[in-house]
Amino acid sequence: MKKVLVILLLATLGYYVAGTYFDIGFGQPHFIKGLLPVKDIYLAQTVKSLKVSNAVTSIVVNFRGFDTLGEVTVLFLAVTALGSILYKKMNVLGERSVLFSSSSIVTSGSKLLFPAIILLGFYVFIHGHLSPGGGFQGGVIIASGFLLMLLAYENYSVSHTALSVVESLAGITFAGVGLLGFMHGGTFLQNFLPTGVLNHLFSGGIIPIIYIAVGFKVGAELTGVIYTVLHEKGESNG
Amino acid sequence: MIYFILISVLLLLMIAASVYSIIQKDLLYAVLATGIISLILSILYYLLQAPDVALTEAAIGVALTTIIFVITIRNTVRMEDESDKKEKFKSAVK
Amino acid sequence: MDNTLFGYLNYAVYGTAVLVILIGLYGTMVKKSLLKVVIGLSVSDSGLNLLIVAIGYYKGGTAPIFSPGFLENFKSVSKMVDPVPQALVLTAIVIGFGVTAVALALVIRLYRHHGTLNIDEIKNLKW
Amino acid sequence: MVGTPVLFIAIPLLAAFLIPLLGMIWKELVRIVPGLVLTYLLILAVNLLVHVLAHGPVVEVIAGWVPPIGINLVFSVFSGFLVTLMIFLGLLVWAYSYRFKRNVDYEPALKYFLMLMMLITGSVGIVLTGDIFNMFVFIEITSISGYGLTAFYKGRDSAEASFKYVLLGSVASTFLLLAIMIIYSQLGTLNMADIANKIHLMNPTLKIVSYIFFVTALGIEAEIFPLNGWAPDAYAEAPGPVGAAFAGIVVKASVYAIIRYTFTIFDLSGAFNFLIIIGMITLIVAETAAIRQEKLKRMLAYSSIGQMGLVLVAFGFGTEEGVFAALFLMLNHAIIKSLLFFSGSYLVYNSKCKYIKEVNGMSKFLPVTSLLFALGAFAIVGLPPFAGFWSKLSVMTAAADSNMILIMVLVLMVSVVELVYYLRVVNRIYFFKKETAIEPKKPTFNALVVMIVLGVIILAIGFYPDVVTGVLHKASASLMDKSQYIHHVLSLRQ
Repeated sequence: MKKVLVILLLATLGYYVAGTYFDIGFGQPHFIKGLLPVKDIYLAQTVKSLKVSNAVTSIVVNFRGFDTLGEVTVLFLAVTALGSILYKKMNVLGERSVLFSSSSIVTSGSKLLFPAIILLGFYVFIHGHLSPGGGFQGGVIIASGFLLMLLAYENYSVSHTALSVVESLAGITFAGVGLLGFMHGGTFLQNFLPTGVLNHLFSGGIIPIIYIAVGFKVGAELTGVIYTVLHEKGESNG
Repeated sequence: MIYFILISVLLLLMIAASVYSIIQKDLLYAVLATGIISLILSILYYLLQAPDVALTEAAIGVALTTIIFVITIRNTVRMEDESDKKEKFKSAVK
Repeated sequence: MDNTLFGYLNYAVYGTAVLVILIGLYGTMVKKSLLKVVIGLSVSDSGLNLLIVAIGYYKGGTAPIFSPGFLENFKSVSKMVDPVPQALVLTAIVIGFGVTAVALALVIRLYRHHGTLNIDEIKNLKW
Repeated sequence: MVGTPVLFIAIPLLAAFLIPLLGMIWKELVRIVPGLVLTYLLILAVNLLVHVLAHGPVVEVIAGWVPPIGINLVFSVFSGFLVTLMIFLGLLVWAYSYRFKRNVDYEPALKYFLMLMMLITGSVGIVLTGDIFNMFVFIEITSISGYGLTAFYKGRDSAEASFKYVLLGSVASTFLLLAIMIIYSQLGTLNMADIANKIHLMNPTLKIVSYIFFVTALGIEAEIFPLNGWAPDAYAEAPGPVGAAFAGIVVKASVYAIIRYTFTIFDLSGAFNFLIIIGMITLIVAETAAIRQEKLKRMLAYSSIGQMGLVLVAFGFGTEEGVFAALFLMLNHAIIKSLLFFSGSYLVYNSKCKYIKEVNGMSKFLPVTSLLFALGAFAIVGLPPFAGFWSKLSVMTAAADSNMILIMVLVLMVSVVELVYYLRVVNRIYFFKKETAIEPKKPTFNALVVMIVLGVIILAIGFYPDVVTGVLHKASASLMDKSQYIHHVLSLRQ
């Protein structure tokens, strides 16, 4: 009975959502004629005044940088809430759950791969304004490097204090750069550095600085998430 | 043409994986199916000219989300109906 | 690629995305296991993200990246796909991960208290 | 310069990132810094409000890009009034929990105050922002802090309440993103003023679908029936001050969002009647549910949901008097419901299950708290001469002006129902005998001061409603003037 109701509800929902999006059309220009969509301004200004090659980066970090500040805050809060929900003290960890016992091939292989993954992560977020990728992607790659180590070595540990220091410093860098822009140019997150030459590593003004801070922050936060969950042993029912 | 077939096949696979992840009683396989959804999505994003999103989805969806699901399953139960609680998981991964 | 095939893709891409959202929501609303509920949420998130990225796509568009050779041919800016939905999806993916992590932590804690994930045995979650 | 709206977001975020570091230096800073930040923001908010009352709205652009390119924050009289109210309540919640959580360890205290501060910041962001996607981000900030705070206590019920909240919250964000993308795909912009300027070009079907999605998504946060399943559990299981923060801050922000979409962004004529209908249903269902509750906090939660329904009805009149009445209700509800949550959580502090019958004879043990609870109960029902009377009266006059006699009758009936269930509790406090001997928890000094401040405000508004009505009239005028909002945002030049 309940299933039928749910299916009916979802079918109605699906009818309207699908109908709406079929109207919008895939791959066709869908903006109402005569309007200037903001994406045209974004694409033009990305090259002209920001000197950034990757338009997604310029939107994420500059045009809509405020969203990104909110987004790293969401991750920061997720880590905080996670710790609060599992009520762990940071330095007194529970027993570590072991997903599988790894063979020596896995352990030595991970040891070899780990520096390469970390290096890739750094590369991705340092070149965020030039090529696909950026702070989020780089941070996630770094976190997956730590994940590999945590899975391969039963007693591999990350200092929780270090994680929270990195996280806080990166967050302060982001908000602080924003406030510097506020003091310098009158608006929050405004660019106050020379933008340089397009397609050079040192270009884009404050965009690479912010994206590097985001990279560190996301990397530390996601590592923290995995680390907290991994140290949660569910055996005891109490 | 090849682009068209590729997208169609990926979309079909995605639907199949999502149905599988909902009906599968073994939660571990269901979670792996969500990982496969993310993998397909990441290829689709690439085909839809969104390399940034593809990178993010590949790392977050395929690696991190899947692993925290697996850890949660390891800490709770593996089967949806919970008749035999942990035994199967241990025997399967070892 | 000819236009009829592309017109078909309109229905295929959006239809799949909406279907995946609905399948995920169905799992969330019907399934008895708390983990299945969270899996459903994660599946519907995937569908939603595909939907958003698909809106930004233009037929024959290129990725919104100005590689060095691209600049001479400035007219091709109009051939780029829309970067805005991509930027929004980046945000949505990361937020979705945060929410999933919180939900899973709650699942672990509920299991700690009840020793089961069955929604029928957890009194307040029945509906 | 009196300060700019962006500081309301930037300063708390900077403080939130700093607090874990400061805690390593001196643990007490974890408790003190949020209070300092909130005090500073309150001063800023009052200053800005005074400035805005004299000179018109302040529009702040971010990253140097004028709307519609960049994100902007709008501090009008309407949003400024709500922001000031929220920050004031947030400061009171902080002061109330400062000593209340003293026996809690360092780590939980750090997390509690961080999440509380971000709950307030997120809500302030929802009210200030002028961009629909940015609003989504702030809603997520608010919700994630809400999930964490709901599950703060270690019992099993809190985890269940929080899980419910997570589920509905995720569905809400799905709907919100769907609606945002419909708007973006048609108009190519995400800025509220720009959308409001161009919305008449949109296909009516798409407009209605996206409006429904927005209201569904925000209705989950604003506790509109039938989407309010999370609210009673979350209120009942979260720590007492957090219940007050939900009722006074988070819900206000979500209602603001619904109102902004209805009044400014969309130009749907049927939307106002829609608001009246959902508001009415919410009001009736919640008040009838409240009368059946056995737990004190659940009763307060349902009463809060009912009040939100009434607020929506008042907004739904669509007239300036209606908006004025709704704003007055929101102000009173925020203050009175906080007082009820604060004093109520001491009245049932000792019992495990927080049943209403536990308050029997508490007036002997906690005279001041009981008196304040009774004051709050009378005020929220709308008895003269307390604050609630004037807001109910203004709803009545607004309804009469719009020729909605049926609504007047219903509101009166609902007031009777409210009177019944609140008097039941007050009666138990004063005229029943305690069966078992107890050692009641005395309110801490901070909590007592906070409750007395709230009580004084209720009496002050009750006897001199003019102190607030001036601001409220200007705030409602600023909400009704849609073209002025659009003009102020879009007239900025690079």
